[in-house]
Amino acid sequence: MPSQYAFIGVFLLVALALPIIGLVLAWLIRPKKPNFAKNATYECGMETIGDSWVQFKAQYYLYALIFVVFDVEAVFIFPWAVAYGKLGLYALVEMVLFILILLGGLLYAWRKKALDW
Amino acid sequence: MQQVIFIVLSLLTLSAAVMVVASRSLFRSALWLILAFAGIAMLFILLQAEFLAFVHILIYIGAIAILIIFAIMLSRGVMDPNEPRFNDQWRLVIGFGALLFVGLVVIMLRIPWPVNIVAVPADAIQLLGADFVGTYVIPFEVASVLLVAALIGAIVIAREH
Amino acid sequence: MVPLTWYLLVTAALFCIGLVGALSRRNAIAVLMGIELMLNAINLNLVAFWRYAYAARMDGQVFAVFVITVAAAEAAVGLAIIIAVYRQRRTINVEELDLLKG
Amino acid sequence: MYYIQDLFVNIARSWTSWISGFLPLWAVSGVNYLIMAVILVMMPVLATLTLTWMERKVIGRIQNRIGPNRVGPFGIFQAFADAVKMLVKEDVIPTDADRPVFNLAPILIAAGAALLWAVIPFGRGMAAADLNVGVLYIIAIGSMTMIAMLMAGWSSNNKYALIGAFRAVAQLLSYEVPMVLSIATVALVVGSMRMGAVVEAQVVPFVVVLPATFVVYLMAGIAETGRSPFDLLEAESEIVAGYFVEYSGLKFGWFYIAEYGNLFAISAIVTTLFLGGWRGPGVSAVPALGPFYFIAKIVAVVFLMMWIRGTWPRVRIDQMLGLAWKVLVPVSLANLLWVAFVMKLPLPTALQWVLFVVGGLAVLAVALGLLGRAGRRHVASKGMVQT
Repeated sequence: MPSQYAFIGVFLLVALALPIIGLVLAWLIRPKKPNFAKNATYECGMETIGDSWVQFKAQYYLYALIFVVFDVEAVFIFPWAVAYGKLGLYALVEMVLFILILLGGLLYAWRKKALDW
Repeated sequence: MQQVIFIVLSLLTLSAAVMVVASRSLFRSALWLILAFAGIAMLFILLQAEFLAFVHILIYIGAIAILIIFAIMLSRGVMDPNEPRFNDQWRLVIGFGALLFVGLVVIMLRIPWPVNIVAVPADAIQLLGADFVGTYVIPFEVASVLLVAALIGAIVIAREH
Repeated sequence: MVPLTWYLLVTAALFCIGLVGALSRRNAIAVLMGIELMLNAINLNLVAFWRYAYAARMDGQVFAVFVITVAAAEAAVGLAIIIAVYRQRRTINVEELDLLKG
Repeated sequence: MYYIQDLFVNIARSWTSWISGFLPLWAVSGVNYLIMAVILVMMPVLATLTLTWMERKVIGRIQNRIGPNRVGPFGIFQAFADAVKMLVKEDVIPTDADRPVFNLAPILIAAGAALLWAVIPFGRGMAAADLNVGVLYIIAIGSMTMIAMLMAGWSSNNKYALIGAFRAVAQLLSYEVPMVLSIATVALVVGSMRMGAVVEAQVVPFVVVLPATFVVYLMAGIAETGRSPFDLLEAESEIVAGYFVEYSGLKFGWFYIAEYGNLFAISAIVTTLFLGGWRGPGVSAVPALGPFYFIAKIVAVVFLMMWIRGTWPRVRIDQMLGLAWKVLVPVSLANLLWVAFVMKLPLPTALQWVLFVVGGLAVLAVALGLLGRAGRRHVASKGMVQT
């Protein structure tokens, strides 16, 4: 196991290095002629009004929220799935209960229109 | 070799953590926080807890950090970046933190920790899964109830009326 | 292998940094980030003790997973409260949130 | 003859024994890791060079055009011409951008596309690092991509980029849940999260055994790569081009490479999880055939995705998010529980697998039926004429 992660470490460094090398290379050969209009924010060809901050819908947050809950659920499902073959019937019953409780949460979100855009 | 990797990773984690606290921009703080999470995940791998390392990345970077960034975006523009980011008692707090650290280190070095290094079982993930539905089945089901309670509570609180 | 005390040193430092962040920042989200750092320190501590003393059983990792679960629930509800407060009061500065003072 | 049969593994063996003649052990593995890393890190670039050409040709044929035909025979050097263009373009950074974050985002997104390849087995024993938690590794790398998108959107200081990043992440989040659940179903049947073990377990490809899981994963995979019909994040007519509007030159190039790299990687993952990876006729006698089968299957999956792109119109954002949460999540949960239930029945494995198929098809049929009913009701309530 440690040797596999040693490779992952090397790979991570190489994977970060390649784009950097590419960018440095491009930086060496490309033209550099900035001017004000070119560097302006790319919107509708007009002067940008205000900061780029816009009011976001809280809906985005609700999706992230439901996602967090299901992501944590997945963390419990994976080791259960790997061990399942060696476990008795109780493993099935307990996981069914676990998922049904969570489905209750999903149903609640559905009814409260938290899943609608 | 392991020592060198450990020192590099822990320095990375700790300096990222300092930047989380010190950074002026809240978004930058969140990015440093992600780096700190990544450093801790790599320390988990050094501790041979590979499942936990990826769970850590999955939950902390993939879910909690994104939640934090969404919340930062949703409440943007309220904090003037030129306003002080610390409250009035920050000097006191740093002193307290340093004191706590010294205290912890003193206690830590005094106690003879029972060290018993054995190999991690090869089927660690299977054992973990068996533990969830075996010994720890009550916390396992309670975790599900907790998650649903958090979901319902957060939807009620955050929903636009 | 790295001695156990090294890990304990790092977690103690991480915990204290998180504590300073949680107590000294004015923005509620930054306070929450400090708390997340503290939870991370605790988790690292748990796993370090698991590896150095009880590696034959998985209890340490089981507890770490539960800590992560609780942290996720805490972050979700905490940030929801922050968003709701922001909508009501247009601020998330913890010093200005003094509703209970009346 | 034996050497040819397992050519790639044997080349690696000969190479290792040759360099261990004059290098210490740690340097041998260091050099080998470096070589593997460099080969794998080129995968997204290679994918971009070949798949852009393939995509233009395929989409061109679907739309009754010829596609690129000027640069080289059949236009195969079109992608190289594009690459040169990317490299020499001027780099424009908007005035108020957060420069360090702005520059870091393309690097991270390109690295994420490459890192996926670490756990993918090209043949028997030909994964660079066949981790015990292989499938979790893939999901974890995906979260790195989301962070990079948010970084790009935020640092550009542009409304469209920010909205694009938010949309992209909302989409990825929503489709990650069914994706993770369908991967969990595969892990449940295999009893391991190792990619190598998943391939070994596929006596019958899982596309046949777990049809519902495959359909869910394919849809989630298309959504994760942000391709049509789920290409809302760069819907040109709505938000210009998504989170990377402000990028130009090679920085844009890295986003582009990451897009095609992810397409290729997702196809490779589909192949590994559902199409039997490197398995194929005669592969147990001649393992060197494995990588060829593997690549051929990947190209078939890529072609399927291009076909879908060429045929289907773009969905609306509410439809897309609704599909993930209201259809795919319940379908994959139901399927997961059915598989778990069948595995506890006292039946021989072959019969269990037949029951998986029956259950999967039933779940799909029920989902389609409910979806059709909801659609008809929607049409009726809007007073639209049904044709």
